[in-house]
Formats: sequence, structure tokens, C-alpha cells
Amino acid sequence: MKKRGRGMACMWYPIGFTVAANPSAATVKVNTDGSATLLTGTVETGQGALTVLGQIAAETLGLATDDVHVVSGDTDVTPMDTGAIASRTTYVTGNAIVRAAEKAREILFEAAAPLLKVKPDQLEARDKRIQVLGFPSSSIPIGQAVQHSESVLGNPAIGSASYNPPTVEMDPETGQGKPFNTYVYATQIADVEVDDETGEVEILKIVAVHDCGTPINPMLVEGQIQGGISMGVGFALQEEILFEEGRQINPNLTNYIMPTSLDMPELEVGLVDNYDPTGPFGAKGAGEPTAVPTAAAIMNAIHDAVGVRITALPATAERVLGAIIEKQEAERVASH
Amino acid sequence: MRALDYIVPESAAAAVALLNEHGETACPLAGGTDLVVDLKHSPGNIQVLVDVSGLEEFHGIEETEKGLRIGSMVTYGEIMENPICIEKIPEVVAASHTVGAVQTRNLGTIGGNLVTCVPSADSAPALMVLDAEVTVTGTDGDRCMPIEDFFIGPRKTILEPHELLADIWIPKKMLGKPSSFSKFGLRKGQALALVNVAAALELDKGKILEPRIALGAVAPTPIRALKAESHLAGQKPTADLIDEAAQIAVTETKPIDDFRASANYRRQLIRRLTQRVLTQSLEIAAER
Amino acid sequence: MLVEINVNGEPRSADVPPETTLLKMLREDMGLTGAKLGCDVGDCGTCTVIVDGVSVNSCLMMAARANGSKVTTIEGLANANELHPLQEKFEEHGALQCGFCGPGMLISAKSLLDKNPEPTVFEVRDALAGNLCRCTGYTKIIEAVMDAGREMRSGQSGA
Amino acid sequence: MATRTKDIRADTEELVTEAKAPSRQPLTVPTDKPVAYPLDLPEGEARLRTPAVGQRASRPDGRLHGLGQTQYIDDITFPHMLHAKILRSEYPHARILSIDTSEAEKMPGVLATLTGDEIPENSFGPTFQDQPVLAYPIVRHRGDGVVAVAAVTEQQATDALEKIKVEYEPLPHVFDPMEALEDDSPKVHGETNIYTSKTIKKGDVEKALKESDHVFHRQFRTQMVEHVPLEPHASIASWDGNGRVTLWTSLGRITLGREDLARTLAMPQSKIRLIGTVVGGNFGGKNEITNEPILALLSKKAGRPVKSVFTRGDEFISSTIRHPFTMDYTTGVDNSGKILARKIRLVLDGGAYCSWTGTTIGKGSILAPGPYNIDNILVEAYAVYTNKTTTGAMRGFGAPQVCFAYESQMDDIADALGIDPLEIRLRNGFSENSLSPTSQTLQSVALKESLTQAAERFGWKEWQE
Repeated sequence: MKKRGRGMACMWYPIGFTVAANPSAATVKVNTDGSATLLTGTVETGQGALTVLGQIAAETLGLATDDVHVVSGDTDVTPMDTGAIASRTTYVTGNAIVRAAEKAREILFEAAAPLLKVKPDQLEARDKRIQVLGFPSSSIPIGQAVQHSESVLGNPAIGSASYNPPTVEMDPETGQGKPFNTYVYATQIADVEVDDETGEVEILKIVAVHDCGTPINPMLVEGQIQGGISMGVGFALQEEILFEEGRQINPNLTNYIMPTSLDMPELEVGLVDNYDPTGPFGAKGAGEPTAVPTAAAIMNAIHDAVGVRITALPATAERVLGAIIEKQEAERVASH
Repeated sequence: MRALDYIVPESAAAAVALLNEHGETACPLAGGTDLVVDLKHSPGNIQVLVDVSGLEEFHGIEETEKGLRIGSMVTYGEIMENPICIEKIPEVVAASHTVGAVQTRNLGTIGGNLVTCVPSADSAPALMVLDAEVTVTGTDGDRCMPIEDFFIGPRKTILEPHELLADIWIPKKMLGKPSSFSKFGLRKGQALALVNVAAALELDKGKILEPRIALGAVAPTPIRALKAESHLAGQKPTADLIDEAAQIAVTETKPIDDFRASANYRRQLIRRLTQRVLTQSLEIAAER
Repeated sequence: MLVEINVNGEPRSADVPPETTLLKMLREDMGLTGAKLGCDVGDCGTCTVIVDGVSVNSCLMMAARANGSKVTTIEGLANANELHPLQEKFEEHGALQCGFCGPGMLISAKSLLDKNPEPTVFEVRDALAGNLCRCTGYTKIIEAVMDAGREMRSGQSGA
Repeated sequence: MATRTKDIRADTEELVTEAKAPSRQPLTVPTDKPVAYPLDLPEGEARLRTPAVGQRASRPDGRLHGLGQTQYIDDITFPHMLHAKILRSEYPHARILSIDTSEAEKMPGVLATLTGDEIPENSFGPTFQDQPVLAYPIVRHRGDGVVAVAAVTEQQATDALEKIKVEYEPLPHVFDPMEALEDDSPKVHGETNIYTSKTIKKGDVEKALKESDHVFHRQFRTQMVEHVPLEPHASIASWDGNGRVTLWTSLGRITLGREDLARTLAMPQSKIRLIGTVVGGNFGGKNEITNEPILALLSKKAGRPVKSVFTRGDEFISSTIRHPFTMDYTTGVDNSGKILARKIRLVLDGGAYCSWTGTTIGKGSILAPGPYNIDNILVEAYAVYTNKTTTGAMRGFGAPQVCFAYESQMDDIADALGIDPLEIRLRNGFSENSLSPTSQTLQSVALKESLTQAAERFGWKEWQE
């Protein structure tokens, strides 16, 4: 018979390396037509990092996403970056980009201030213009400011900067310290059906609500969450590298079982409204944490459905059925 | 992939002649979903591929006086879309649907699946409960046999090196017979069967008539559960009777312990799946 | 041996060793690198192309067997002026992340919509089960296919 | 090809046609004609809007993915490029006595071979440099590369591997991490298998456990998991006349990758260029060098560009995978379900080399008590070497493992005390300015918001009723 169950799990997860320095550097150049180029040493590994980083540069310069071209991943061209690891790109590289773009913007404010007859600190970059704070009608296009700065003042609009999250060494005896600058939080809830005759677990739905600070690009954050959950589903129910005398016996995609489109449930994703003042425009990160609570939520849902606690992953149908039978036996013994 | 020769014969007779000539070094190529993988990783002594996939003699699905003929080179995709198959042999269609994924079903042929003869072949149990027969063609002409007799062991059939599986016949009286197929794998998509089971039966005045149960992945070859069948024959169907039959079926199997599942777990699955296909077949029969 | 195919509407030919797979011929002899090699044994689906109207794993199909066939690869979906509705919707939904599964996924989706213009979500999942993706959880991919189906049915697009 | 074309065809002339639809007419369309592709399409509206932050902007690389135009490593070729394959260890733990590559070098198409003793600095690793580029003289798991071959075609390189003779002296091995902890277990490196440990200590856990109304104990275990990037690890190495080497690589962190390369090749960083292409899936598995130094050296020897793409098998056995954890959780609570103490022991199966274990044990230990206010904590974590596949960085660095344990136990506690799982989490969960297990004051904490929003979206309360 199929038994329904629901389970939740929440989690916390840090951004960046554990104490160790993990800096990023960035260079932002603004062109005379008001478009811009961002140089970053990170690599696009699928998350949409380059799109997010471009959006951060654009935001700082008052531009649209499409105005910023992102150049990445060439040690001859792009500045130092610790890389696509530890959910750090939006936060650490993003913070470096904000600082680099601010330097370029400062040059533009210096150039625009006399033209708009105000002081540089009375200016803002917005809607592709440099404008007087609170007086959008008093403004010039960004391209004009670049042009003026470059060809009249001889000062091209370019900025480079770096960022490393501040941490405090952990005490070697007690581990006390500040290993990370910030953390994200999340909850996932799973709705499952367990066949108590075969042990098969079908996940009907997973609701996932994550904190990533400000979502720089909500669509890409959703994509991270949905993908992380699929990795969590595999970890929970299917995936395991098996060994025989130190030799892997299933090193192929026929026998290493990972989720297909038929194995993934309906997903509902939500983002909490949060703002981290230490992140770029309040952002933290979203990559890894998405895969963290899924397995726990599913195991709690299995427990809710059939009353067994799975203590070793993956919860294959065989393992779940074994636990169900063990429980039935125990109950039988107890009732005698 | 190692160097090979590739020959496209014009006829079944030409293919047989080629196979005869090259003996063990030649191998007929059907869909290739198993063979091409083997050629990449364990080519053995194969030096010549004889591509029989396009031979007209081995294609087509027709209903005749004798029954339903499925050419050995018919793909799973073709079976799934064929109106005669959908109407007359729905559990073969259902079994076809569980093979690999769309891409493999479009390449893989029903004949290839039977000739590869892995114990978990999904089409085998579904065909066995319909008393399917196969025709084999070779240098000495054609021979015909019940499908059970075609399998010898894991990856081993009665085919001589010069022989080819030509077609599969389902007797007329078995067409449209109430039947059901069930497969249990380690996931929903692209699953290999831990156990697959098919059943077919009829109800005559409330009693079970000519029951058939066939199981895959539970023994060196796909098997019929004959004792379980005879336990059901002529009986009034009850839940207890079905469970008894399912438990008898378990005793007729020899499942293995491997990294996919233990023999013990496979036995539990055999019982549950057998119960389920029998129950479903009875429901279908009762509706008639 | 000489293999002649019509690929994306163009007659092409290549002289390849007989043991060449269709995938290898497309990628190495015809410069069509859209179809990928992800597992080389038909599990991952990154090599999916359409041969004579049906989707296949081109890593499992011998090039010689495709001789005389009509082949559609990912490079054949768009033209110089517009994207295929599936490509448009995949882009709009952010359906692909690392993108390696993309060409195979889109070809499988096209093959589905060609046969079944109004699929259910389950039918979409079933049609894509031979295309593994590790990035997306398939969610946005499925949404994009459903959306592209709607667009194609409403005839807003030329494809 | 000519050598093996026997007279099969002549013998069976009447019976065969060479192809289904032979057509020998010259083709009218040149075969190198490029396929049409869109050049000038409107951008998605969200890309054009300000402010940029918060927009559901489409990705420029997304369109290229959909068109099949993204160039991954395997889509890049160079004239005269060779292909490399790697022979891996036959033993989980052994000493290499001899390697004979002479037969392999005579094979058709083979232009270079490489063994570990030819690598200038044959070690790498983000924390400890305990991993060889090609193992020599000790192999420590079956995924260790021993000899690399570069040949004109992949098949020639594969065939050449079979001609290599390696003589091994098997050494005692250990596979089980708990066994590896024992003093008398075979040692993978040096004197002990415990190569890193971590302690997090706050308050007095033993006292608090004694004072608890209820104490829960359970052991949880997790398995080895592979990243399964759809694109296997791949790189190409090519030198120029100035002695500068360029590597196109699927590595996710090129700056530090260049440092590793400079070190292993004993070359200045200024002479090395790494180009990171679009990575076809990383998830932590492409965060350190694998075959890049091998290709650089093979390319130098052969004087031609060399490409290597891992087979799916290589991907499983030689790249890193997720650490299995064995986790003992003891938690004391009061009658209201408030957690008073949590004592945790973690044992990480590190496989044959350290890789990213330092980060994994760090994050795993810090996160292990869960996002809960707990005054008394003791976490003791050990990472041990075993003669199995190297475990390294994978999405979450130990967090999915410990979350499985701490959240399973939260439900055990809730169940035993008759408290709703949502309620027990809200009662104990972090809020703004909570103190972490390392006594860090936490800010921008949104745990409870995530719990309540998830519960609301799911209809949790309705289900509980």
C-alpha cells in the first residue's frame, strides 16, 4: 500500500572559504558610448555567474545588464580570482566588482560635476545617466561623461579593486572564531509516497524556500535551487559509488543511478526577503546550499509516512523495505 | 572503436551467407544499442559487422490468419506507435515503453533485445505470456520454436553463428488476451529491471482459464512460472489465491545477489509484482 | 567508406573508417560539434540527433547505418533570422545552465513536439528521460518545452 | 585503414552493396559550407532594463547553448593535435617496480609517453600537496594515473595503453574509514591515516547532557557520490616558440590552477596561460588540476598540441567525489524540546589524497550542530585516508551530510516529545544576533522566515491537522 508522508529540513550555510583568504579582483572599464566591460578571473561553470556579475557591474554604473560585456577566464587577460567554488562568486567577486565599478564611477562623477555644476558627491549613476541626486532632469548620458573624462580631462573611466571576506582565525583547541563573514539559510519540505510492499519512495513535491540575501537575478537563483534539489534527490534515494576490493563497480551512467526527468517531482521555490549589508546590493549566495537540506527533508517525510528512520543514505527501495520489515518484526515481538 | 568492416547485405539470404562465411568474427548489427557499446568496451573477436537492420524481410507488423507477426528489426518505437500492437498486445507495448529512453527505443529492435538475451530483457516476459514463437533463419533454412526455447542462458541463445532471428509470432487466439506487465527498476527513467513480470489469463464462468506468468531478471533467462500458473488454473480468483500463486512463483525463480539488489529483495519484488500483474489481468478480464 | 547524408537540409558526405559512429562523423568530419559526447554508451543523451524523423543516440548509431538518411542536429533548428520556438523559450526561461545537455535536450524536445504538439507534463518528462541534466533539476526545461508547445500551437511563430 | 581491408568484399561481391543508397554523383554543395545561424536577434527585455539588479535577465551564454554554438574543450581542435589517454593503477595500493613503455612507443601513431618520474614537481593539492600528477613510485588507489600516452587518434592512444608493462609489488590496503582509524591498520601515507582533524567546543557538553531531560543518540552514515558533470574533465595543451604553454581547460579556478601548473612544471607563471572555457558542469569536481600538467609535458615532448577528454569511467574513478561521513550524534533536550547540548563525532572517508578535505572538515564541523541556539557543543571530526577514490570538493562541502544527521535527529526529538517538527525548529532556530557554534554573532539571519514561508507554501499546518 502507498503511504503518504511529509517532512521538513532547514539548514545554514556559509559563503566563502573557512577562514582562509579567498580574494577576487575585478576591473571595470566604461566605454565612450556608455557601455562597459567587466574583467573577471572567474569562470562560467553553468550557474549564470557571468550574467549575475554583469548585473552587479551594471547596477553600480546605472546601466542595464546588456550594456556590460563580461570577459572572463583567461590568465593573460583577467585578474586574480579564487574561482567558482564555495558559493562565493556573487558575494566575493560581486563585492570586488562593486568596488571596481565605484572607482570607475568616481572618475565619471569628477568629470560630470563641473558640467552639471555640482560637487561629485552630489551625483548618482542611474538609468544610463549621471544625474544630480534627486534632480533627474539635471543629468548627462554616461557616455558623455566618459567622453569628457577621457578626451578632455585625459582620465579614462576604469577601476580595479579586490575583495576578501574578513574572518577571524579559529582557536585550534576550541574552534572558536569567525570563520566566515556571512551565512545563508533555507528550508525544504518534501511530500512523499512510500510503497510499503516494495519500499519504493516517490517524491510528489518539494517546496524550497531559500535566503540568498538580495536575489541579483531571481530566475538564476531559482535555477540553482531546482538543480540543487535534483542533486539532493539523487543523494537521498539513488546515488552511490560502490566498491569491490577498492575497485568501483558502477563507474558509468548505466549503473550509477542519478535522477532523470521522470524522477524529479514538482518543485515550488520561494525566496525570503532579506538584505545583507556586507554583500553586493545585499546579496549573499545560492550555489551549494540548495543541495543541502533535500535529503534530510525526504528522510523525515519517509519517517512520517511509514515510521522508519533511515540512518544510511541512499534510501534505496531495498533499504526502505528492509527498515519497514524490521519495524514490523519489532512490533510483532513487542506485542507478544 | 577498433577497426571493423561494415557490410550491408541486400537480403536475409545474403546476410546468412556472410555470417556463415565469417563465422565467429562476424556479428549481425540490429539497433546497436547493446552491440555498439560492446564494440567500444569489449569487442572480443568481432571484425565484421553485418548490418541487418534495414533488411525488408525483418521488418513489418502484420496480422494474418496465423496471428500477429512482428519483424525482428521492428523498433520499440514502432511497436509503441503501431495501432494493431496497441489494440492487440497492449502489455508488449507497455513493456516496450519501459525500455531505456526514447532514443534507445527508436534504435533498439525487439529482435535485437531477444538475441542479446540479457535476463532482464523487458520484451521477453510480455511475449512469453502470449505464447509467442520465433522464426530463425540460417543456411539450412528456417526453423520455428516457442520463445522460451530460444533462450539458453545469460547472453546466450540457440542461434548458430550463421543464423538470424527473423520474426516473432503471436498466435491469433492470444491477441487481445487480458494481460498486464510490470517492471521494477532503480529509478523511473532509463531503468534496468530488477524484476519484470507479465501475466495473461482469461476468466471463464468466474474461473481462471489458461493463466500465464512470465518473469525476467530473476533467473539466467526469462522464465515462465509454470507451477504458479497451474495453481491458478481452473480456480476462482481470490486475494489469497493470487498471493499463494505469487509465492509459488517466487520458488520457481533463482534471483541473484548483485550490487543492484539482493536476491532476498528480488524475491520480495517477485511476489509483489506477480500479485499486481495477476490482479490487474483479472480486473481486465472481469471487465470483458 | 563513403557516407552520404542530408544534414539540416544540406547534402553532405564523408569518407570515414567503417567503425565510425554517426556522432564522430558529425563532430569530426562534418564540423557539427553541437551534439556532444558525454558518456559514449547511450546513457546521457547529449549526442541526440534526429535521423529520418526519430531521435536517436548518435553515439550508438554507426555512421554507415545513417547513409542515405535525413539528419537534423541542433545546428539545424534556427535560421539566420529567427530562433526555433524551443530555443527562444529555453533562453527566456533560463532553462539551460552549463548547457552541455542542451543540444540533446532541445533535439529530444523538438522530436516530441513534432509528433505530439500538445504534450502533458508527464509526456514531456517521459520524452526527456533519455537526456540527463545535472544542473537544472529539469524544472525550467520542462516549463520551456510546455511554453514552446503553446507558442507553436498558437502559430505565433513561423517554425 | 588499408592494412585490415581484407578481401571480404571481393568474395561476396554479388551479395553486398557497400551502402544502402549508393550515390556516386559529385555533390553540388561544398561540404564545408557553414550552417546558417542567427546573428542579429533582439535581446530579452529584462537585459535592457534598469536597475539591473533584480531583473530576470537572460544569459548571453544561454542562447549559445541552445544554438549548439558554445565551445567546450572537446569542440576545439588544432592542426596536428594529438590525443592523450592515461593508464591507471591495477592495484588499490602498490609500489611500482618497473614501467616499460617501449612497446607502446612503437605502436602506430604514438608520439609521446609520460611517467610520474618525469614530472618536475610531481605533487599537488589545495591544502597538502600529497597527490601525484602521475603516481610514482606508489599507487594509492585504482584511479591513480601511472602512464600517459599521446597519439594521433584516441584509439591509437587507447591501443597503446595495452602495450605498457607495469610491474607492481602489492602493498597492504585499507578501505574502511573506521578501520583506517585503528593504529594497526595499513597506512596510506606516512605514520597515521588521520590526516586532519577539527574540534569545535563550546560550554560543557558532558554536564549539559547529564542535566538534560532526554538524550537522543544515533549514528548516521552517507555514501560516496559523484558530481556527474555532463561534460567530462577536458583540456588541451599547446606550446609556442617562446616556450610559453597555453592550456584550454574545464577547470573552474584558473588563477590558482596556473599556480599549481607553475609548481608542477617548475616554470614561471608568466610563461603559462590558462583559458577557462565554459565549463560543462562543475559542482566542485573541477576545482583542481587533473591532467593539465600531463598534457603540457606530453605536448612539449611531442611538439604538437595535445587534447585529453576523460572517459565517463575516468570521470568516476580518477576525479574527486563526495566524502562519506560516519556521524555519531548525541543530543540532550529539556521537556520543552529546547536543545541543551549536542555532542558529535564525524569521521570523513578521505580516500587516497587530501584534496579539499580541509575545507570539507572545516565546514562540516562548524555546521554540524545545525542552525540552532545551543550553548553546549562538542564536535570532533577526523579525516582518514583510505585506498579508495579521492574525496574532495562537492556542492556543500560536508553540509548535506551533517544536515541529513542533524535534521533527522530533530524529527526524532520532535516525534518523541510530541512537538510539531516546524515548532521545534522555530523554538531552537537561529535568529538575528544568535551565536554560532564558533560564537560568531550572526547577522542577516533568515532561518525562521524560510521555515514559516516554506510551511505556508506547503500548507504544513493543514497537513498536520
